[in-house]
Amino acid sequence: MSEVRFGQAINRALIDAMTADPSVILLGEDVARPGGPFGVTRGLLDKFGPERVRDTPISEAAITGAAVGAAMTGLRPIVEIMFMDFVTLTMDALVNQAAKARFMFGGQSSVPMVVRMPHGGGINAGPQHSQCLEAWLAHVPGLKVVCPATVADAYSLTRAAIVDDDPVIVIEHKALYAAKGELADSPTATPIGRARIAREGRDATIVTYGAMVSVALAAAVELAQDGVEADVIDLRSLQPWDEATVLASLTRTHRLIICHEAVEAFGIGAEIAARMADVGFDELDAPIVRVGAPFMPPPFAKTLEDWYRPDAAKIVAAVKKTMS
Amino acid sequence: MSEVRFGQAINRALIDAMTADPSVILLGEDVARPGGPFGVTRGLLDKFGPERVRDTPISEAAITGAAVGAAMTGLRPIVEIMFMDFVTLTMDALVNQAAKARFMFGGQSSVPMVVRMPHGGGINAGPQHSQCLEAWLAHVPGLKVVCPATVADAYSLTRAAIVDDDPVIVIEHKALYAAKGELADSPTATPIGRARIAREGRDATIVTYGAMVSVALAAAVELAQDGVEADVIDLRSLQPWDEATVLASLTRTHRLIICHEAVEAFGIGAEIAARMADVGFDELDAPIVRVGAPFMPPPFAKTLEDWYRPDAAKIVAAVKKTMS
Amino acid sequence: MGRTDPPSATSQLLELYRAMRLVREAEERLGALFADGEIPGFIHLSIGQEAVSVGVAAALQQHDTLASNHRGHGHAIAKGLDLDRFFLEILGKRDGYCRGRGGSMHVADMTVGMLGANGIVGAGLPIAVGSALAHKLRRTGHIAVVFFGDGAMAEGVLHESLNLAQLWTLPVLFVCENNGWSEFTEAARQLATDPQRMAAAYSMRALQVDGNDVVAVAAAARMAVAQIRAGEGPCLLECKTRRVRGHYEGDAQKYRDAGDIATALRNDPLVRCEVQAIAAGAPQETIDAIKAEIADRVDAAVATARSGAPPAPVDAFADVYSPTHELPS
Amino acid sequence: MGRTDPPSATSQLLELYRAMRLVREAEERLGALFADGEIPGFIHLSIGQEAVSVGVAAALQQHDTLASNHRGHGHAIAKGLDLDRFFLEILGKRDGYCRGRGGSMHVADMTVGMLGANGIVGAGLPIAVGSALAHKLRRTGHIAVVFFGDGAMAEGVLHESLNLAQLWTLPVLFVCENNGWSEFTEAARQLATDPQRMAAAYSMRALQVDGNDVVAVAAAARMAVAQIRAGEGPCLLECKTRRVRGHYEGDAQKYRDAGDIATALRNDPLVRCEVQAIAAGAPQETIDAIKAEIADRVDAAVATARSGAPPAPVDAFADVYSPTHELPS
Ligand SMILES: Cc1ncc(C[n+]2csc(CCOP(=O)(O)OP(=O)(O)O)c2C)c(N)n1
Ligand SMILES: Cc1ncc(C[n+]2csc(CCOP(=O)(O)OP(=O)(O)O)c2C)c(N)n1
Ligand SMILES: [Mg+2]
Ligand SMILES: [Mg+2]
Repeated sequence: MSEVRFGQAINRALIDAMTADPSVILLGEDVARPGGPFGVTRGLLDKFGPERVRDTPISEAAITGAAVGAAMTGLRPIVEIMFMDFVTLTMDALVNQAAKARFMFGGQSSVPMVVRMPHGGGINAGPQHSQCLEAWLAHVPGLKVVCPATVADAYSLTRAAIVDDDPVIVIEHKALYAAKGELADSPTATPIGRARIAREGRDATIVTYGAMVSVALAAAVELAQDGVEADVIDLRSLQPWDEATVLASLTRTHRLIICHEAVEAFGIGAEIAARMADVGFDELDAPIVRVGAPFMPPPFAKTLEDWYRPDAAKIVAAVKKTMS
Repeated sequence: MSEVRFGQAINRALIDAMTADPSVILLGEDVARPGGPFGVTRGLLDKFGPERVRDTPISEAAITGAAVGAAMTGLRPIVEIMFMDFVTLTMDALVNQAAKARFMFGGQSSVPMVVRMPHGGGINAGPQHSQCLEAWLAHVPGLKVVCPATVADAYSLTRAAIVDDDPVIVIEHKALYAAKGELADSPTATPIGRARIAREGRDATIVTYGAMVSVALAAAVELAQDGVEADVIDLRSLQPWDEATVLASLTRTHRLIICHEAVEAFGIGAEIAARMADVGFDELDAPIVRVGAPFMPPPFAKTLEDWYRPDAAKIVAAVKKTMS
Repeated sequence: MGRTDPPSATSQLLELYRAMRLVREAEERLGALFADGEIPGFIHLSIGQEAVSVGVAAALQQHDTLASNHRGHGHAIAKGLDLDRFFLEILGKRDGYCRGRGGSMHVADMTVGMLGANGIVGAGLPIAVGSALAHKLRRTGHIAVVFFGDGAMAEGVLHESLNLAQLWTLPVLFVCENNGWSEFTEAARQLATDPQRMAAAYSMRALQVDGNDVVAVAAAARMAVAQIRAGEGPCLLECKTRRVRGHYEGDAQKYRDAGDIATALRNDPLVRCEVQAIAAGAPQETIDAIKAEIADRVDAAVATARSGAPPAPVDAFADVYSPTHELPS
Repeated sequence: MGRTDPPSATSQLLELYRAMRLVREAEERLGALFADGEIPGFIHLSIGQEAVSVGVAAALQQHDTLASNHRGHGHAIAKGLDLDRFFLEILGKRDGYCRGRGGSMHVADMTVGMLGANGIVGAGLPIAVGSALAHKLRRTGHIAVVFFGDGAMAEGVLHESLNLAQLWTLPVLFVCENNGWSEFTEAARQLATDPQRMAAAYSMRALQVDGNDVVAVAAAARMAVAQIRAGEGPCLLECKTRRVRGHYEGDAQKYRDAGDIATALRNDPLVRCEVQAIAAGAPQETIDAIKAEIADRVDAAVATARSGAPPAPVDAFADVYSPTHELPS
C-alpha cells in the first residue's frame, strides 16, 4: 500500500497493462515525448519505445478510427483525447464503428480499444474545455463507460478497460489528477459494472460518480450532523451501471438523490431516476431529486463556474428536500 | 386546406421561408439539382437559384461549421444532413460552436441556423442509417430540437425553426416523408416548446413524438376497447420540452408511459420520467414505464427490425402494466 | 524449394475474368432479387467497376486486411468471401456473415481480412490506417487496403488518414475508385482537387490506372503492394472508372444523361477482358464454361440464401457485447 | 474626390510598429497577470508572432470578418477590439466582451467582425468559410479571414474547408501561422505535408512570407486581400514564425532546447520593425513615445479590468438562448 496521485495510478495501470500484454499501444496528442498534457503517460515512451507509445497529429477522428482498425487487427489500442470536449470529433469512429462492429458483423470481431478523456470543470477552462458529455456515450449500445472517483479505481478501472474485449471509454476528471490516495502494492482490475458503496446510511441514497463522489461524501458528513445518514453510491461504471446496487440501497432508504457535474437535463442522472421511478417505484417515499449543472454551457469566470458546479450545499439541500 | 405529404409540407415551408426572407439559404448533399435524397428540396434550385440552394461535397463537418459562420454573418442557413446517423460528423460544429456562440460571446451574436436530419428505422436501412440520436442534442444547452409528427407540424415547426434566432435541429422521421395529412392554405409557424394533445383521455398519459405518435394513437384505440382512455401527448419539441403540459396530463391521469423509437436507456424518455418522478411525484399512482428500443444497434433484417422498434402492442402492454 | 512454371498470361487473364464474372453475376442476381422485393433496405451495385476490386484483390494475400465502403460487394467477393454467407446476409438471414444484422452495407469476414463494408462515407480510411499500424507493429508482413469513392475524397478523414499513413510509413494501399459520381451529383462539382494532387500534397506515391482494364489494375496494384510490403510506406492507387447503375438500385437516374450511361456501358471491363483472353488464345468454350460454372455457383448461393432461416432477436441482443471473461490480477 | 498624400513609408512603419507594440504590451501584461494569479484558466501568448496578426489586419477593413484560434489575443487586438473590454474578459469580469463567460480562448467582438477566438483546433476554418459565403451572397464586399496554426493543419476540417472555399470561389483568406510547434510537439513530427503543398492540391493561390517581418506580411496580405476582394477566390497565406513562449503560460518547455527559444528571441518582429523605422528616418523619440503611450493605454485597461465587477450567474443563465420573439404568420 502506498500513497500515490490519481494520475500516477493511471500511469501505473498503463505500465502494468503494457507490460502484461505487448498488444497494448498508446496513441494521442503529446502522450509520448511530452508525457501527456496532464503528465499521465510520463515515462511510457522510455519504457515501451516509440512503436507502442505514439505522439499523433491533431487528428482526433483519424486516430480514433485507426484504433478501431488496429483493434480489429490484433492490437489493444488506448487513445487519449486531450479534453472530453473534443470527443465531438470522434463520434463517428466511436458510435458508428467501434460500438457497432461486434454486433453489426455478427459477432465475428470485437473491438478491444480504450479511449481515455478528461472531463469536468473547476479550473476555469471555459465552455469548450470543461464539459461532461458522458450521457451521450452511455446512450450508445456497444460502448462501455467508466469514471473512476478514487485512486484505487483509477488503477483498477483502467486495467479493466484495457483487458475488456469491447470498446471502453474511461472518463477521468481533470481536477482529480493531483488527488492523493492509497494504492495497493499489487492492485488488480475491478469488474466493470459494479458500483461501490462509498458510505453507508439508512435515510437517503445519493448516487454519484467521478469527482462528485468526494463532494457527496462531504455532504453526507454535513447531513450526519443533522442526524441524516446518507448512503453514498459511487457508480464507477456508467454503462453498464449497477442497477441492483442502487435499487438495494433505495429499498433501505426510500429516498433517492442523484448528483453529477454534467448538465442535469438529459444527463446520466435522468436514466437512473427513470429506472428507479419504474423498477423502484414502490420503494420511493419522496420525489427523486437530481443535482446537476444548470442548462447552460460551462462558464469561465470563477463566480460563474463556482455557481455552475454542484457542491455539497446543493446536495445537502436536495437530500433535505426529499426528507421534508 | 389540402392533403399533402409530410415531405411536401417541409418543401412548402422551405419555399415560404425562402420567399419571405432572402437571407435563408440551403446547403446539403444532393439538395439542389437532385432535389434531395428524399425529394424534400425538389424545385428549390429552380425557384431560388444556385446561390441560395447549394449541393455540397460530402463534408458534413465543414458545411455545418460553415453554417455557423454564415449565420454569424447575416444569413439563415439550413443544412440538410442526409441521415441523422451522420450527425456524428457534425458534433463539434453543433455543440462547441453553434450551441455555445451566443452564451460564450456574451450575447453578442445569435446563430440562426437550422439543421434538418431524418432519423429512425422501418426501411431496413441497418445499423448506420436508422439511429435516433436526439437525446444527445437535447442534452446540449444552446440547441433547440424539434421533431414533427404530423403534416401540419412538418410545416409549422420547420417555419418556426427557420425564424428562430438560435440553432434548431429539425428531426424528421424518414418513414413519415410519404405520409399524407391536411395542410392549411395559409399555414403558420408554431411556437417551439409547446406539446400537442393528440388524444384526450383520463386514465393514463402516453408521451411520445415523431413517428411514434401514430403508433401511440393506435395503441390508444386498442386500449379504449378495453375501457382505458389514454391521453396521448405529441411533444413536438424535445428541447425545450413542454413540462407543463405533461405535468397537467399526469395530474389528471396519474399514470405515465413514455414511448420513443430511440434506445430506451439514456433516451429522451429518461429525462421526462426523471422530471415527473420529481415535480410530478405526488401525482404518480404507478411506476413510470418507458417503451423504447432495446439496448442494441438498429438491426437490418426484417424480423429483427420489427422486434426492435416499439409498436402498438408494446405500448398497450406498458399502459396495462401501469394499471395493474 | 521447387518451382512451378509461372502461370501463362492466358491463364492469368482467365483467372481475372473468372473473378470478375463472379462479382458481376452475383451483383446482377442481387439487382434482380432487389427488384423482386427479396432484399430489404437498399443496395449499391458496382457493376462496370469489377476490374477495380478484382485487379486489386489479385495483388493481395488472404490475411491482408481490407476496409470497404457502401459499394462493397465486389471488394468482398474478390477478397474471397463465401458466396452462400454473402447472399444469406444480404437477404437478411440468420446464417449470413453478420447474422442478418448488417446487410449489404456491412458484409465482413474476418477470416479473410475483410473488415467490413461501411455505411459511413470515408469511415474505412482510418480503419485501414489503424489496421496497417497493427500489421506493422505485429510484424505480420501483411498490408491493409481501403476502397473509397471519389465522393469520399471530400471528407476530412481522408486528409487525416493520408497524413497519418505517410507520416508513420504504414503499409496501406489507398484505392480511390473514381467513378465520376457521388450519389446524384458529379463528383467534379464537389471537389477542387483530385486523388493525384492530394497524394502529392503528402509526397505519397500514387498511381493512376484505367480502372476498367483489369490487367492494368492488377499490374499497378502488384507494383504498389510490393513496395508497401517492402516497407516503403503507403501508396494511393486511383482507378478511373464509371458507375454503370444508379447510385442504388431503384435510382431512376433522371439527373444523368443517357450518353454518360452509354459510354460507361461501352467500356465494360468484362467484355474487354474476354476480348483480351480470346486474343491471347483462350478458347471461347473456356469462357463459356466459366460463365456457366459461375452462374451455377451463384444459383446455388441464391437458393441457399432464399431458404435460409430468419435471425432471432434474442441472439442479436446477446451479441452487442463480448461474452464477459475473467479479469487479470 | 480630393486626394491626400499617401502616407509615407515611415509613417506606415510606425503604424505597424504601434499596432505590434500594443499586442506585445498587452500580452506581456497578461503574462504578468497570469503569473500573479489574476487570470483564471490558461492563456496562450503570441509573443514573437505579432507581425502576423498586425500585418494581416493592416490589409483588412472593419467589417471583414475574422475567425481566430486559441492563440488569438493578437488577432483580436489587431482587428481593433476595445482594450478595456478585452482585459475585462480575460480577467473574467462582467463587462468583458463575453461577460466573463469565455475568457482568453473566446474573445469576440461582432462590431469589428471578430467572430471569436476558439478553443477547438481547426474549428475556425469552416466558420470563416461560411462567413465568406455570407459576404459573397449578401454582396457586402467584405472578406473573411481565419488564423490557424501549423498543428491545426492535421485536422480534417482543414481539408474540407480548403476544398469548399476553392470550389465555391469564396472570399476567404487562410492564414497559417506556422510557428513550428503544436503544443509540446514539433509540428513537423505531425505533418507529412505543409501549407504550400496543401494549397496546391486545390489549385489555391498561396503565398509564403517571413512571418516576423511585418512589412512583408502586410504586403503579402494586401496583395492576397485585393485579389480575394476582386472575386478571384480564396488564398492561403503562410507566415513562417516561431513560438517564443511556452504553449501556455506556466509551460516550463522542458521538451524544447534552449537554442530553439534563443533563435526565436533573436528574430523579434518588433525589434526588426523598430530598426527598419529608424533606418527609414523615424526619430528614436517617436518610437519611445509610442512605447510610453501604449504602456499607458495598457495600464489603464488593466486598471479598469482589475476593478471590474464579477459576472452574475443569473445573467449568464438568461443568455443561453435569444430572447423569444414573435413568430411570422
Ligand atoms: C458520412 C456520409 N455522408 C453521406 C452519405 C450518403 N452517401 C452514401 S454514398 C454517397 C456518395 C459516395 O460517393 P463515392 O464516394 O464517389 O462512392 P460511389 O457511390 O460513387 O461508389 C453518399 C453521399 C454517407 N453514407 N455517409
Ligand atoms: C480539437 C482540438 N484538439 C486538441 C486541442 C489541444 N490543443 C490546443 S492548442 C494545440 C496545438 C495547436 O498547434 P497550432 O495549431 O500549431 O497552434 P499554436 O499553438 O502553435 O499557435 C492543441 C493540440 C484542442 N484545443 N482542440
Ligand atoms: Mg463515386
Ligand atoms: Mg503551431
